[in-house]
Amino acid sequence: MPSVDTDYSAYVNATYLIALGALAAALVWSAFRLLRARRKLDEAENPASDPHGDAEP
Amino acid sequence: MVGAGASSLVLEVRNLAAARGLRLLFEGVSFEVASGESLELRGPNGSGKSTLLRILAGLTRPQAGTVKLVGPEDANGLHYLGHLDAVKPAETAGEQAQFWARYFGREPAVAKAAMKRVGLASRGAVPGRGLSAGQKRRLALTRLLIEPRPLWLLDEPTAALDSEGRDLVAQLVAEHRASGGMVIAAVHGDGFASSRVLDLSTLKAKA
Amino acid sequence: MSGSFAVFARELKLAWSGGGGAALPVGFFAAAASMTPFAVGSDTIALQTAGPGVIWIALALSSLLPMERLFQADLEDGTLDAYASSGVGMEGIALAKTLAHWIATGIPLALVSPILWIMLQGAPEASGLVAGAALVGSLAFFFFGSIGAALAAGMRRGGLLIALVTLPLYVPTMIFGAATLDAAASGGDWLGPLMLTGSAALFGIATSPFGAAMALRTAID
Amino acid sequence: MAVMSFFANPHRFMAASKWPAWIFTALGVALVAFGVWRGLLAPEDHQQDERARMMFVHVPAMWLSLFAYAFMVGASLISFVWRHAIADVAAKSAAPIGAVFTAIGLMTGSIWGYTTWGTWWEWGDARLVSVLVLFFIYLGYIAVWQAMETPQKAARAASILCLVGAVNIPIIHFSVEWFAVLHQQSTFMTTDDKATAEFKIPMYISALGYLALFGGLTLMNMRAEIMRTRAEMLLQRRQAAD
Repeated sequence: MPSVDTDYSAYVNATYLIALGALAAALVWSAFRLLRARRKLDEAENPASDPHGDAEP
Repeated sequence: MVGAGASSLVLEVRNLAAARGLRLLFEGVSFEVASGESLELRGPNGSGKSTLLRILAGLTRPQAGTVKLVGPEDANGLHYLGHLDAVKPAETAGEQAQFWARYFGREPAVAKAAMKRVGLASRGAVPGRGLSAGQKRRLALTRLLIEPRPLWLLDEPTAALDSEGRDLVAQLVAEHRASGGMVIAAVHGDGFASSRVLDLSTLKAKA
Repeated sequence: MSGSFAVFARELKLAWSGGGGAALPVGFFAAAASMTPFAVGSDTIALQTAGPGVIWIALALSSLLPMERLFQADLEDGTLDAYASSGVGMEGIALAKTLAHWIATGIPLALVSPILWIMLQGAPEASGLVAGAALVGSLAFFFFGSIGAALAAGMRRGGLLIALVTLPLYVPTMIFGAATLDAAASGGDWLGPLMLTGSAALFGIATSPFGAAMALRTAID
Repeated sequence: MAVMSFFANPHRFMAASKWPAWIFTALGVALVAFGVWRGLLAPEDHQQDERARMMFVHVPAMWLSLFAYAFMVGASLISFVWRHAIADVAAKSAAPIGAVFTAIGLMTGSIWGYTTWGTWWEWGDARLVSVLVLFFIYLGYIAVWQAMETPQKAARAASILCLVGAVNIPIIHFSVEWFAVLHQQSTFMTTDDKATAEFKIPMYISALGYLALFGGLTLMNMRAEIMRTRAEMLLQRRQAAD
């Protein structure tokens, strides 16, 4: 059992790093997915760029 | 052939809609089929004939609409014969007919009679993998005879059958209708005598 | 009900004859368990501590092995369509098929387990208990596995997915089963854990057919 | 309402969810930031053991991993009974977020465990172990969504797995707890009782922050999911029309 008075700040910081890092990653990932989906939808809804709508999505 | 009370049966279908994946196949399909009638489903491949049959058989869930079998007979009195013949490669043809007889709680003799009726009497000992496509289709037809049920749903019943087989199907359908049964079949080419037609290609799914 | 009994009889015959019946799972079970000495070391103490656990892990995995083919074959040849449209409840069909496959494969697995137990320096007099616990445990593994099998039937390569979906459901049976063997090895009270393993199995039998039936209806859709 | 018609005009939901998605996310970020400040940067005012600081990130994550799964169970029930497409989208969107919270809970719990029991993983702790099993159920759920061809089939299979998982979670928890007793391992993880009152308030705030983030991110994923499905539908329809 590690004794009480040793310095745990390294471990405490590690937990915060992991938690905030994971949450930040989830945020960025969700935002990025939203962006890609919006672009895909805009392209599908108004295929102005190619009249016959045969461009790859 | 069919239960006495079958004469007053009606299949009611009200504004049915179906989709394959995200693509709408058809919508607003309504019709009725009464005892003794047969309905032919026509239309190009992919127009939803098989999907419609599977919905009527209760296998596929429609996007909208209702299917009701109205009449004294219990509600799920139907046989569904799809593209696949449900033939096990390891079991012999005779064993499989016997299985379906036991499955429906019928006497073994009924299975033997059904095998004879579809022309497989001499093929009883042949294992499933040894049967030709036509023979497998005939084995599937025995299910219709082993357990009499008012509504037959047949998906291209004559596929893989020779001319004699096609006559057999026509005969079975005629007898079934004569005894008050109903038939709905997806067909290409010649259909059955005096039956109505539902062409799915004209009901192209509205955008 | 006649429908489910007929399916049960047919499945038993097919599972036994076609595909060598239990040979493959039993072979895998023996091979997996026999890897232990190479991994843990061959001295008696190491094997006796690791033995019970390894036997149960191997039992779980070899029960999982035949699960992929449980419903796949019937789905592919149209038999499942015929069953589903005939009005016979899919719950009864799932129960009948799982039970038949358990008899054809689960029982042989349980009968082999004492041999592996003794090979891993287990006390020979506990063989009966080992077989009994494996019998009950494999029942639970098969029934919980049937849900995964039904889910995977509707997919292209569902094998691995069955494992990922099913293994969490195996945890209780694993804990109680291995505890039974621990107690057997140390001469402690093995009845308690065995009863708990039994309860896990009964829970599996009671609930899994409903889960599997729902999944089968989805696979047929 | 049939799946088709929902994706054909999801405007009502899309309009309704546009602002809440951003508000929840922003609120979540703010509250979590406060939690971090309170937990990490606040001056050490009394002889409180430093390790308790980890509670601000670990405990809310454990709560959220369970809350997310409960949300998915609710959505799966609605999807299963009323067959409403929005419920499938909600459950599918919540799963990855729930999995992230579970991963955070497990990792921070392991570090906390090391500073307390000296081992990186404590099989004796029933809560930690049953959350690990929950994590595998999350992975299985997400995998089922990827494995099916059509969205409707995937939705049905996923909701079945979610409900089966839900039935088994209490049993798994009980058996893990029983396992811990059997193996006489220390099972205490006294996060709540040890944490004094003035710790609890910030912890609840930080938990609220996690909850708001969960809401915001799930809504964002739902909007993305609806847009992508609608785009695919339009593309398929246009190909069919040509």
